[in-house]
Parts: sequence; C-alpha cells; structure tokens
Amino acid sequence: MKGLRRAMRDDDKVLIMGEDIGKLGGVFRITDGLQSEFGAQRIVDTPLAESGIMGTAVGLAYRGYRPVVEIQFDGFVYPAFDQIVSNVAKLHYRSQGTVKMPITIRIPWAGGVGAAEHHSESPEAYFVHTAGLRVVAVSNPQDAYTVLRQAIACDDPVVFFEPKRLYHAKGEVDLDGDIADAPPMGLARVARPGDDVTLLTYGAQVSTAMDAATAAEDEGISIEVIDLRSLSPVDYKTVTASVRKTGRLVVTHEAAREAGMGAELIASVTERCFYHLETPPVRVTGWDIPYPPAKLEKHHVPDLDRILDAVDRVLDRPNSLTGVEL
Amino acid sequence: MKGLRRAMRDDDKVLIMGEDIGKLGGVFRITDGLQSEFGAQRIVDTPLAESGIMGTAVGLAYRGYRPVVEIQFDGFVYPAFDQIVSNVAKLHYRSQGTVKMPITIRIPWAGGVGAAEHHSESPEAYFVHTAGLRVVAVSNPQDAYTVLRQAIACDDPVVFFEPKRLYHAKGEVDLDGDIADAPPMGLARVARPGDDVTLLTYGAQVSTAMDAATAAEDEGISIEVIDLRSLSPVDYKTVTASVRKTGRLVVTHEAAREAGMGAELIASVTERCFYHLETPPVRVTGWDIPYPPAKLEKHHVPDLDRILDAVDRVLDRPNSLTGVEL
Amino acid sequence: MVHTLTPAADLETDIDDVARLLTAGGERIPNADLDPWVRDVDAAALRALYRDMVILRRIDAEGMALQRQGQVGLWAPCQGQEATQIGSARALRDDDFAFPSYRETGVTYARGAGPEGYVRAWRGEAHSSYDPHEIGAAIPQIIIGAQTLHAVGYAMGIQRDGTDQVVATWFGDGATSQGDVSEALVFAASYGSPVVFVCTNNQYAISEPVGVQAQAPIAGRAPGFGIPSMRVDGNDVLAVYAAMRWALEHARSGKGPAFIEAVTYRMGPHTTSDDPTRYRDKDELERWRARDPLARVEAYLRTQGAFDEAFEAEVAAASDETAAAVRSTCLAMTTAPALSILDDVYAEPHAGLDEERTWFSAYLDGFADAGQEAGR
Amino acid sequence: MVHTLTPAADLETDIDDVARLLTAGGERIPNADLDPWVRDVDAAALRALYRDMVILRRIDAEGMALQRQGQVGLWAPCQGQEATQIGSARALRDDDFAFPSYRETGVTYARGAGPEGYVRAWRGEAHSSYDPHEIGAAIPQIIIGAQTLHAVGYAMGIQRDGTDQVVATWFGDGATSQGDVSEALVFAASYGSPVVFVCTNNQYAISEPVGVQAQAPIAGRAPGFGIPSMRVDGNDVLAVYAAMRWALEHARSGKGPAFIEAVTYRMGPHTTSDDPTRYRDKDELERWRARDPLARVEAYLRTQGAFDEAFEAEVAAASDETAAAVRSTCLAMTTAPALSILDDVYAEPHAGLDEERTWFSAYLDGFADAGQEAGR
Ligand SMILES: Cc1ncc(C[n+]2csc(CCOP(=O)(O)OP(=O)(O)O)c2C)c(N)n1
Ligand SMILES: Cc1ncc(C[n+]2csc(CCOP(=O)(O)OP(=O)(O)O)c2C)c(N)n1
Ligand SMILES: [Mg+2]
Ligand SMILES: [Mg+2]
Repeated sequence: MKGLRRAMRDDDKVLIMGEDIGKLGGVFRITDGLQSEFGAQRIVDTPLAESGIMGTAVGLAYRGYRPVVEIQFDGFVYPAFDQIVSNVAKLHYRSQGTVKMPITIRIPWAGGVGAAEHHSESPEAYFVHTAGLRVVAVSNPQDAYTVLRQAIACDDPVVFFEPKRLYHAKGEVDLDGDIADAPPMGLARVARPGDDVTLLTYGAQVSTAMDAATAAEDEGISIEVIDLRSLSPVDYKTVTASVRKTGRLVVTHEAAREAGMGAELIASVTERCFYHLETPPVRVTGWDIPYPPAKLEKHHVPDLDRILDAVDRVLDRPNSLTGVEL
Repeated sequence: MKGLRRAMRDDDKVLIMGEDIGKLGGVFRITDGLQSEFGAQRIVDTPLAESGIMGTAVGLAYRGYRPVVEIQFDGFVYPAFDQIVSNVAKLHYRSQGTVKMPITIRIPWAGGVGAAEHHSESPEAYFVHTAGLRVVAVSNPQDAYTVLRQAIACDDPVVFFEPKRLYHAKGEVDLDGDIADAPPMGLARVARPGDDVTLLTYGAQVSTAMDAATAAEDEGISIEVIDLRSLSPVDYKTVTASVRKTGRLVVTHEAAREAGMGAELIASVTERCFYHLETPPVRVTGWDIPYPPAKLEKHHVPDLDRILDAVDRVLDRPNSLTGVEL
Repeated sequence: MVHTLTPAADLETDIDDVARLLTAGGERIPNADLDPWVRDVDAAALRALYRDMVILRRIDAEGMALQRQGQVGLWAPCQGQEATQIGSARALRDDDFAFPSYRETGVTYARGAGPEGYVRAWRGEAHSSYDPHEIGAAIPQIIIGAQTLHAVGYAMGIQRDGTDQVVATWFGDGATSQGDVSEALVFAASYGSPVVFVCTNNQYAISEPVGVQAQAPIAGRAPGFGIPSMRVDGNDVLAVYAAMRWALEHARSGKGPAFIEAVTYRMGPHTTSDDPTRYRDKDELERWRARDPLARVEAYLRTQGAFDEAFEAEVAAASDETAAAVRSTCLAMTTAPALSILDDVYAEPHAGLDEERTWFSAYLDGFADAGQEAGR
Repeated sequence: MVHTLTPAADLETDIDDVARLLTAGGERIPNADLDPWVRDVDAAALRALYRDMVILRRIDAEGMALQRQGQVGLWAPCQGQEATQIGSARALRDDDFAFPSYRETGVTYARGAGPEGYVRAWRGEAHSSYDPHEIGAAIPQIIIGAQTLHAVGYAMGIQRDGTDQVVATWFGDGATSQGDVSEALVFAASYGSPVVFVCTNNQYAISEPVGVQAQAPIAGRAPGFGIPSMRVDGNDVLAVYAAMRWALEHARSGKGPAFIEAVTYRMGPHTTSDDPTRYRDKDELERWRARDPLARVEAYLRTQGAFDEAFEAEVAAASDETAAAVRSTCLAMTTAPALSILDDVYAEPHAGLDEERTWFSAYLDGFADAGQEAGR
C-alpha cells in the first residue's frame, strides 16, 4: 500500500509491526517490498501474539515512535483488546496529555471473501464505543492512501479498517497531494447525491450501496449515498444535512445489528433530525449471529436486494415486512 | 450471594472460578463461606489471568460443567475478551449445537464508588453487540438472586452485571421460589408506572431513575421507569408498550454514549414506535471519555438532575439545550 | 544463583538436539528416555503407524487437490508432520480427549473422524466437520493457542469427575508466543491437571522462522512453569509415540501435566493461500525431505523384513479408498438453506433472534413468491 | 532429553534459596555472582540506600494514614518491600526508564517524583500523579502485567535510537500468570531488547499465595524464554542492588534482557481495602518481620561503625520532612472543574467530544445561572 511507503518516507519515527509483514510482505502483500526498502528495524516481524504487538507499540509510542500495527485478520484483534481499551485508548487521558499514543491499528476487515471462521469479523462497534480511539473505514483506493497517511500523522490512536473485499479494487490515486489539502480525516463523503432517501454506509458496503442506488434510479428513486469514512467521530453535519433533505434514512453495514454502528447512527440522527424524518429509519445489517460459514455468507452480508427492500420500507412502498409486526 | 449457594446446591456441575474467591471470599465477599461449604474443587481460586480463567471455563463446559466465572472488576474483563468473543459466544454456533457453553460471567460493574482507574468500567455494550451471548444487569437484591440462578441454569453463556453501587443494598429476597415460576430472564420490569415519559435504564441507574421519577412527580410529571434487566435480548414488547403509551423516551446509562446501549434502544424503539413518538428520544449517558478520576466521577455518571433535564427535553420544556443546536 | 542458559543461537540448525529412536536412514537407535515406552511396539504395531501416516498423507494430498479444484475453500496441509500427528494421537486412549489446531488432520483422523470430518468446514459448509463428543476431539481451533486453555479446563473437569482420562492439545511453534499458551501452562501446573501439551515445532509460523518466537528450545520453556518436558524428533513416529506414552502416563497417574516439543517441518505451504517461496529456500526443503517421516519407517521395516509388496499394496488401497471417500463425500455435500444461518446461535429460545428469523423468513418468502432464489 | 525439574513443593518455605549478601542478622556474606557488582558500594553508599528505605517506609505510612483519614481513596502499601524497590530502582541511570506497577512507591520515589507524585492519583484527583517524561517513569500500571510489554516496546525504541539506555519494569508474583508477562519475555528475547524484568515475589497476589501462580521458582521461568535470570533475597538491599546492576549491565551492553526475582513479603494488606487476616496467619508475618530489610542494613552498618545517632537523626528528619510535604501537598489539592473531565481524551480536536463539551457546558451554565453547583 502506497500510503504506508509514503508515511515511512515522510517520518522516520513511523514503523510497522505485525505478523509476516517482512519477507512475506503480509498475508495480503500490503507491506510487500517495504522491508527491503526500510529494513527490519522499521518493518518489524513480530512474534505471534497480538497483545504483545499492541503492548510493545504502546511502549514505542511512549518513546516517541509512531507505530503502525498490522492485525493479520479482523478476528485476531481480540487478544489485543485489553491493551487497546485499557492502554492505547486511555493513556493520553490517564496521563493528562503528557503521553501521546499516535498508534495506527490497521485491520483487514469483514467478509464476503469466502474465508474460514474468524477471518470475516466486523468488530468496528467495539472500537467506536471506546472513548479515546478514532475509528475510520475506507471504501476506495484514494481513501486507503490519503486517510491512512492522515491516520498515521494523527497524534491520537486510530483504528483503521481496510475491507478485504476491496483489496483488489483498482482506482486512480493521487499520490502527490499534501494531506493537509485533503478533506480532514473525520469528514464523510457524499458518494452519490440524491433526493429521496439517505443511505449511510462505510467500507465495502459503499460499493453495494452505490449499486443499490443505481438500481433504484431505474425505478425513479433517487438515493443519496454517504460514505462515512470516519466512524468515530461521525461527521453528523454531512449526515444530518442529507437526512434533512431526504427525510428518509437507511443505514447498512455488515456487522451485527444489536448495539452496532447502525444503532448509533439512527439514534443520533433521530435525536437531531426527528422532525425532518418522514418514516422510521431502517437498518440493513448482518444478522445477530456469529459470522456464518463461507457458503452461506451471502445470506448474511447485506446485498443490493436487502438494501432495496429497506429503501422500499422507508418510502412506504411494499416490502418484505409489509404486514409483519415489528 | 445467596443465589450462588443455591445454584451450587441444586446442581453439582456448577462450580465457581475466579481470583481470590476462596479463603478471601472475593474482594466483595460475594463468595464468602462458599469454599468451606463446597471445597476447593468447586470454589476455585485461579491464577491471576482472566484469559486463562475464561479459557479453562470453556474446557470445563466442554466437559459438561457449568462454570460461574467471577471477573474481579469490570476493567479486568478485557484480557478475557478474545476467549469470550471467539469461543464462549461462538462455540454453540460453531459446533452446530453439539457443544453447549453454559457459562455465567459475573462482573462487578460500573462506577460511583470512588474507585481507582479501571475499576469503574461499563463494558456492557461490547457484549450486547456480540452475538451468542446473553447479557443481563441487575438492579436489586431479588433480581440478583433470581436472575443469577436463571443465568446459571441457562444453557447459553450469560454475562451477568452486578452494580458495585448496590452491593450494600438491602432488600427482601424470596429465597424459596422456583426459578421456573419467576419471570423469565429476558423480561423487563416496569419499576414504576407512569404516563408522560418512558425512562429506560438498568443496573444501578434504576435507583437514580426512580429518584428522578419521584422528583418529577412533584412537578406533575409522570414517569414510567423500566428496568430492562436483560440487555440482550431486550424485551421490546414491554418497552414499546410503554413508549406507545407515553410517546416520549429517555434512556439513561453510565456507559459512554457512542454505539452504546442507549443507541440500540433508541434505534430499535424508533424503528418500532416512530409514529407514536411525540419528540425525539434522548440519551443521558456517561460522556464519551475514559472513566474520570474518582473526585470527578459525579460529573460523569448521570444523576437525577441530568435525567430531569432530559425529561424536560422530551417534554419540550425549557432545558439546558434550549437554543443549543444539535 | 544465576540461571544461565545455553542459548540456541540458531534454532533451526539445532534440530538434531532431540530424542530419537529411528534415524532418518531407518536405523533403530537406543534412547534411555524413550525405549521403556515402546518395548511392546512390534513390527505389526509399527506397520499400523506407518499405514496411518500413508493414509494421512493421502488425505492431505486429496485436500490440496480439492482446494485446487475449487471444492474446498482452503486447506492447511500437514505433509511432513505425519509422524508428529499420528505418533501423538495414536497414543491416546479412546476415552481421552483431544484439542487440536487447524492443521491436525492426522489427529482428527486418528480420533476417528469420517470422510466428512476433514472437509465440511474447509469447504465452508459449516464451522465444524464432526461432533466433538462423538470422536473425543474438539473442533480444531483457528484462534492461535486458545485451545490449550480449553484442554486444561477439560482436564480440570476430569479431575473433578475422578476418572483417569487425559487430555492432549496440539499447537504450533508460533502459538508458543501467545499469552494463552503460557497461561495454559500456569493453570495446568497450578492444578496438576492431566493434560499433555504437544507443540508441533514445524519451524515456521506462516513465514516467520521459529527464531522469531523462541530464543531457546521450546521444550525448555515448560520446566520453568513446573512442567516436565521432552524434545523429540517429530519426524520419528516411534519416538513421538514413545514420548507421548511417557507424557500420557505421567498425566494419567496423577503427576500432572507434561509437555512435548516435536521438531518437524511443514513441507508444504502454510495453507493453499500461501507462497512459501517468498520466505524459504529450496535447500532447506531438500534437507528436510531427507528426513521424511514415512521413508524412515519403511526403511526400518524393510530391515525387519516387515515391509513387503502385499503390505504396500494394502496400504495403497486403503489410502486410495479413504481419499476417494473424502472426495465423493465432499462433492456430494449440499449447502444448507439460507434461514439456517440463524440456527444454533443459542441453545435456548432467544426473543431477538426469533424476531430476526421472522423478518428474514418474510424476506425470503418474497423471493420464493417471485420464483427467485435469494442472494445470488 | 527429558527436562526434569526440581519442583519447589512449597514455594514459601523455599525462600532461602536465593542469592544474598546481607543476612537477616546483618552479617555480610560472600556471593560469587553478586559480589563483583557491589565492590564499589561503601558504607556511604549503603547509608544512602538505607536512608531511601527509611524515607520510603515513612511515605508509605503517611499514605496509609492519609487513607484512614479519608484524604486519599486507596493506598497500596509497600512495607516490607523497601529493599526490593530501592535496591532495584537506585541502580538505574537517570536516563533509563521505569515501568512500575501500582505498588512501586519506592520506584517513583527513586525516579524523583515529588510529594504530589505519590498521592494525586490515589486521592482520585487525576489518573496520573506526575509527568512520565519528567521523571523517567511511566504511570504506574493497574492492569496486571500490561506494563511489561510497554517496557519492551520502549526498549525497542531505545534500540532504534541507538542509545545505551535501559528500561526496567516491575511486576508481582501474581502478574507472572498473565499472558502479557510471558509475551513480554518472548518479545524481549526475540529482539534482544535492553529491558530488565523485576518480579517482586511478595508471596501473595491479594489473598492467593504464590503457589497458585507458580509451581517452580519464578526466576526459573525466564531461561526457558532465553533470558538469564537471578533469584535474589528481596529483603537484602545490597543483593538486590547487585543483581540489578548485573541485569542492567547485561542489557546495557547489548546482551539483551535479564530477569530478576526478588523474594520478599508484603507486610501490610494488599491495599487499604483488604483484610489479610482472612487468608494468612500471624506466625507467617512474624517470620518475615524477623527478615526486615531495614533492620539488617542498620545492624550491618553498626558493625561497620557507620550508623550513629547523627545519621539516625538526619534520616528521621528527612523522613518526617518528606512525609509532611506529602501530607500538606495532599491536603492542599483542589479538585478540577467539572468540565475538565472532557479534556485530554484526544490530543487533537474531536468533533464528537467538542459537541459534548458544548452540551455539558450549557448544562453547567444552567446551574451557574441558578447559583448552584452541579453534581452534588
Ligand atoms: C490469534 C491469531 N493470530 C493470528 C492468526 C493467523 N495465523 C494463522 S496460522 C498462523 C501461524 C501459526 O503458526 P504455528 O503456531 O507455528 O502453527 P503452524 O501453522 O505452523 O501449524 C497465524 C499467524 C490466527 N489464526 N490467530
Ligand atoms: C488484569 C487484572 N486482573 C485483576 C486485577 C485485580 N488485582 C489487583 S492487584 C492483584 C494482585 C496482584 O498480585 P501481584 O502481581 O503479586 O502484585 P502485588 O499486589 O502482590 O504487588 C489483583 C488480582 C487487576 N488489577 N488487573
Ligand atoms: Mg509452526
Ligand atoms: Mg504479589
């Protein structure tokens, strides 16, 4: 990933730590070639222990470094949870600002790639609920480049979600821009303007949402797709401006529904735009189940049809729940 | 705690594991005297390692035991997070129902007791968001007795939150009832009926909510206080019946707001009762900060005044945010 | 009292500092620690172990082939590790219990998993390929090291039940870095639980050589926790079998946990997604090929006159038959209906999920009404 | 190659299997491992260590008193552990860095924390009592064992900076069970990082005797990870100082991490919330009182003619002065305003929190307008 190379070049306090990131270049080859360029002191193959990786990153940050930690797969971030919640997230607060924790935690993320169990998790809500962290999720190559550089440059810890489904996405990337000129890390992006329904999402679901919007257009429905990019903080200015315009809201994500990101979005939008809402907002999410086996994952990850069904619902058009009591 | 003794007597597959629960009887003396009655094989002092406690509990469950795990303080559950999320919560699903995980995880919980850092955490939303777990929170001695027995008897893993603020609460407890006769574990309790506003809460905040309701009564405002008891699943029947009646909703909890339990409740209620809501529902929660130092915690844990301020808000009465733009 | 240590400057070159009974060339050599444990292992018994290893290699090759053909999504091959897996798992009693990792195809085989026991999960049809209680083996664990704690917990259960069963758990060299594995040693030692730790040191954790995880022989770690250990040639099925018998007997007789490091080599890629040429060279592979676990048993049996064409043919036939069964079972698998993904999340009814079932079912019905299938 | 082990059937009775230079009676005995490291420690140097220990004991007593008087919320006393804390921390160089746990008052003292450096956090005014970068010591860690990994990470930073600084980290016997501590050993060994692990084995983790955590001497754990270690009498300040110098020099000279187990005793309760009479008896306490770390230095200095009334008086005065400063600083503390709880959550502006500040501020203004204070 070009953003990493650039960040490594820009600041020699940046180093990358993780399992198999050296010679192998990471299981997704994101760090391919970096060890030859920057050496084993800056591209650090670690022992197989996520709490160890995160805990040593904390120590490196204490020392003035800016560690970029690679968690090999989403499902392997949990052993590091204690270090993240009790130390990474809290140290700046606990130390009354004397200790900075500019740690970027990169997490290859979510499903839809036919993986084995524990390789398709969507743990973002855990981190959004954790004060002291910033959480971002990218949906396209340009953001993967720019937002990653911003995350690394940020003096706060940032959990950086990279959808596995998009690793092969190709796209034009402006490599030369100054990150100061790019939209700040916390801002959402109107991925597609529209008038009838606001469709909020992030990560790989952005492309599904865009497909849904295109499909809806054929039926004369104009969907505004917003790519949140930042999950904590959420750019509620952009979000509420859209909902105030459309009056209808659908949120979609792959993570489970209960106390997920969609709950946060709907609650906050309802608090702020209640009188603009024409119909109850709707969530289209993964079910409240552990991630299912690969052959069945297509029934779990919300697809175009499930999104359109929800769009019908907020538009009071016939939909799967017509007549079903909530 | 009498519920533990009773559960130990009723089923010899029940055993309790944790740090300092033997001779010491636990730092809160909840297991006081149990080791003398049941012996060290059933009241098990464990090495100081929460992942180890949780992981061995999984193995004991594999073997047919029903471990009750004591986490010494809320802030120490994070080292066990991986075992909880990847194994405790998922094993029944992963094994297609062939392996049961009847593990009860008791967590002395939340703040308001002037404790040192990491001793006042409110991590419930993490578990609510984790499919495969059940989550309950008790607010009074009777529930501490009955719901704990139900949790231990349940074939699913249950995260059981015990508010530290209430450890000294006294109250009549019916010790002889059959748990089959008690309201099922998943049901909410209308702690106080009312007509104007629904006030949803759980745990120690129930008593603050009751105080708020009493205070509001003096001003002629009738608040219905609902003690959720079960956070996953939520008893939306009871909740929506109340909101349909009052048309106004306040949710209060101590945990941070972003992607917290309040978000879940407001999102779900809005989805279900949108047309019954007169005003936007409001959350009164801990701020989105790490738990503050003891001397300042009173500004963090929502108190009667902050709840009443929110009640004013949902009633469209003058309140602190009058004129402030959301 | 300075505890110094002979550091293994290069753990990989140290692979001969192991207990062994059969040399790479197939010569039976004495070993005072191991010999007592295999006195009763005659040619017939060794032939059985050999047969198991051949069948395992064949199942493994079939798994690789099925993956290449798109019939399973992923495969974690165990070629090269047959002696470690068969030697250890075959020493268990039927009523013992196993907690393997994802690579222990040989363990699930030895525990009695049927053809679908190897492939259902890798194919992505379900998360588990068998019922653990039926074969006495837990679902293979993917979260590195987590199963070692489960094994200790199960062993604590055995202690409470008062039986003489033993639990064994398998994990890799990489896994030894995980806190959970050290915690498992602590708990097992603290309670003196009947559990045998089998560390398969196959020299790599994906691309990382064992030296990233350990600066001293892994077997040396256990005694510091109060657990006796043995470092054994993991390509010598007889040595592994002997060591495992020692360890099991230690645990079974109430002396507490024991630890075995089996020094072996992963001949193939980490999984079918891996490209080992990026991080290791051919020479190393060739050096290890010369230590093949099957070849040395064959050589030894030949010197004993216990390896003939009939035996070879019988083993080949059994292997082919097993492989064919795996293949046909795999190909015959059907995918469960969409709504089934909501099953078994909880053991008891759950209001929230029941409601989602209602919604999902209504949604699926819409497609059925339209004569379509949901989720293309 | 069976690695057997001499199990310490009873770790508590094994407390004399330690390296020592001063007996409980104050006799200087030789020790080949330790002697080389204290050749330059003359009476004056030993008096300085003694003085530190007396002051530390006095600060600790003041902390207990302040808690009993409701001036601090909690206190974790270190009485009995003065030799371990002072002996280890005083061996550090100013530019080294310390990662202590909550009980290491002596470490923060030796690093140069001022009076408020001991009490601000315990009083509940803030989570930290000093600026880590000012005194070269991290905020004491309450999450058991977590700091050991931070120490290794800091040491990795030192390696990259190419300086000869060393990091030291303190943790208890109970902490050795935490996965994080084992992982710290793995990382430190893997990178050969300049970090010294100081395990204060004070026989208890709250109520649990060390035997729950360890079935073999804790110092024996490190070599299994490739780290040399030493088990030292933690009530012998000279021995601890010597061992620490050995360990620091080992790390400073590029040889990698080192590990010290200091065998000592927590004379008081775990914290002011604890009641140790529930789990340990008086006899044990008395046995340890006879090993008091201060008494033996006094006795030895007397035999050397280096302990007189003037010295005693000076030490007492210094102690009283420090204690008085701690007390007055504590009593003078004022509590920050309500709105400050939203400060320092992030280092950079955060839209979400800024909004909460607006709301909270508006809310607080309402009380101000009404002439009240928020949050009674
Ligand atoms: C907690 C966790 N972290 C990371 C991974 C990714 N991963 C899968 S296998 C593996 C290497 C395991 O090495 P080892 O323990 O030696 O076992 P082997 O694969 O060699 O059998 C890694 C890093 C994982 N499965 N779980
Ligand atoms: C992760 C975690 N679990 C539990 C606790 C509660 N706790 C605080 S101190 C302590 C005992 C620590 O014992 P030890 O490591 O020996 O240090 P000591 O208190 O004796 O100095 C425990 C269990 C904690 N602080 N952190
Ligand atoms: Mg390996
Ligand atoms: Mg201790």
